[in-house]
Amino acid sequence: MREALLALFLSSAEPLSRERLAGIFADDPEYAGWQAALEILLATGEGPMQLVAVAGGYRLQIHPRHHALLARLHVEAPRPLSKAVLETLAIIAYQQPVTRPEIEHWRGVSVGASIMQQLQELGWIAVVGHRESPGRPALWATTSEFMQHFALTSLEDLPVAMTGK
Amino acid sequence: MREALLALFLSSAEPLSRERLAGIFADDPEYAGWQAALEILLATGEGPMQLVAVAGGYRLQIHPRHHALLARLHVEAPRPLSKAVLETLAIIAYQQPVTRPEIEHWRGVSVGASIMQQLQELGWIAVVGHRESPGRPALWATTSEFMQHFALTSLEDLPVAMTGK
Amino acid sequence: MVNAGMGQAVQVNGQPLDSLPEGLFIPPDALELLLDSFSGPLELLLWLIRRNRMDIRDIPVAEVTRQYLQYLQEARRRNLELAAEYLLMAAWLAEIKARMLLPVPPTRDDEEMDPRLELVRRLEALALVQGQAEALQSLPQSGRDFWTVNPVHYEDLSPSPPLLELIDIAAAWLRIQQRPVRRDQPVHQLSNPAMGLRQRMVEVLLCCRRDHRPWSLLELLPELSRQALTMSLLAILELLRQEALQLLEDREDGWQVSIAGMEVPQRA
Repeated sequence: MREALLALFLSSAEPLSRERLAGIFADDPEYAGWQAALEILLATGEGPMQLVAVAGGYRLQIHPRHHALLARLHVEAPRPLSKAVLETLAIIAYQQPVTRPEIEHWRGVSVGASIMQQLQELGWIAVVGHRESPGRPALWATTSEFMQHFALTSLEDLPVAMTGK
Repeated sequence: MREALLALFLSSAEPLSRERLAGIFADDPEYAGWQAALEILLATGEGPMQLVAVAGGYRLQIHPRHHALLARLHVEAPRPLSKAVLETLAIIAYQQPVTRPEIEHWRGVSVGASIMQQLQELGWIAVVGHRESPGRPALWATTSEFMQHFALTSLEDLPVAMTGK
Repeated sequence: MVNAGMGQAVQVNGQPLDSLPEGLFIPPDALELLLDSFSGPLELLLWLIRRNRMDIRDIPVAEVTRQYLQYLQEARRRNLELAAEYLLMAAWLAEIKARMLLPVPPTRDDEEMDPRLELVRRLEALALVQGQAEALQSLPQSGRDFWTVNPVHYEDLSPSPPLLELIDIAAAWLRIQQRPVRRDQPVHQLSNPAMGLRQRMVEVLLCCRRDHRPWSLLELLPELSRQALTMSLLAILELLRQEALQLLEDREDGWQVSIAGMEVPQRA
């Protein structure tokens, strides 16, 4: 049972929610007890892996005790985000859903198309609708990939910003 | 040691070669014995995973014994065939052995390669011969998988489609 | 305006901007760097306010405007390109300054009439965004601070069969037959439309396909009922007519056929 559960998590590119798992195991008697196996996996992990709650589901991560070794494999760290990109992402993450004119108002400067494009290519933002105002501007929000990248369980986990400098 | 090796394979998007592993473990005494661990992993796998040799090194894959379960996660729910595919299948079923130009004649439109491919991927049609006419067109017929899927013992069991003439 | 005497004493590279001395002092190459690092006039203004340790809610507009304009003048003196937004901000600051000199009309809510209010709102919003950006930056990131399990490969899973019933195929065939058909291409119509004949035709083809050699007629005729024999014979004749089978030679021991489109080894 534990192996079957692991096989699902190992093969999945997306976090799997309890609802999704329930749909897969359905009422198949062969997989009764999957919930108990999930609890054990969450509590103890498996070998070098730990199961972590992220973006409304669970996904496998490598246990931090192996990080020094992994750094030798993944020598190319992701490029740091520019200040403009980071601020735009922050506005979308904390104020979502938000239109581009609103983002520009928050930052006090225009937001170049390349900034939005970069965030879209990362898969971190997407259009989720339109505001019913003149021009019907697109409403931007963060995606599940954004939460996965920053290991957030939900948007409520976004850290509180300190401003009173 | 086995865990460290697994951690590397689990976090890597590409296969890892022995040379690459040797570069990572270097002569670090902490990881002496990685080669023996690799042999064991190759021989016995780990939980639901097996380590297989592919171009460029080794990579993990899920043991086929879990495929039925993985299909529930990864394979799309059954959908109806498109009209074009259904018509093509009907012509092959009732007119076999039949060439593609003849199918096109019956349908009155050309039959895209993707239609034939879709039916072939289902395992429902196959080439059974050729006509000795210009271009030597392939003759298509339904397969025994098709018969099995619809529980037919012979083509005579196909429902009679009366034109009512 | 610019204290050129101290210019050599200050290193620009590697120095955080906040370490610049109090008051307006711009070392030779610093201004360009400075303007580059600001995303716009609002940010330059916020930086000036923080550097002067002013209260964002009670901005001494005259002093901030003076410093802000000095930066702009210095930039212009060095022929640096400034976005129009910087000049708009200058105009806004001048307007606020002018309105603050006017006597305040009597109202119930003084704060409502403070000409600085909108500017304060904008600055506070920017300060919040900067804080949020920093907070995001502090989060652990995948591939930098932690690693996820890359999806493990699995071999092709067979696709689930489409939702389809036999009757759908029959219905489709019926529809096709009822359509007006173009007659400009040959279609091999059987005189006898029975599916049994088609079944046998496919079987004969598959049989010939198994082994790349000429087949004698007898080999292809099952020793079954007369009806089956008739059907097989008809199937072979039909396949010959449709040129799906080739008649190789008419010998004493009977016909030999082979599947069309396939090279048959010559017999010595």
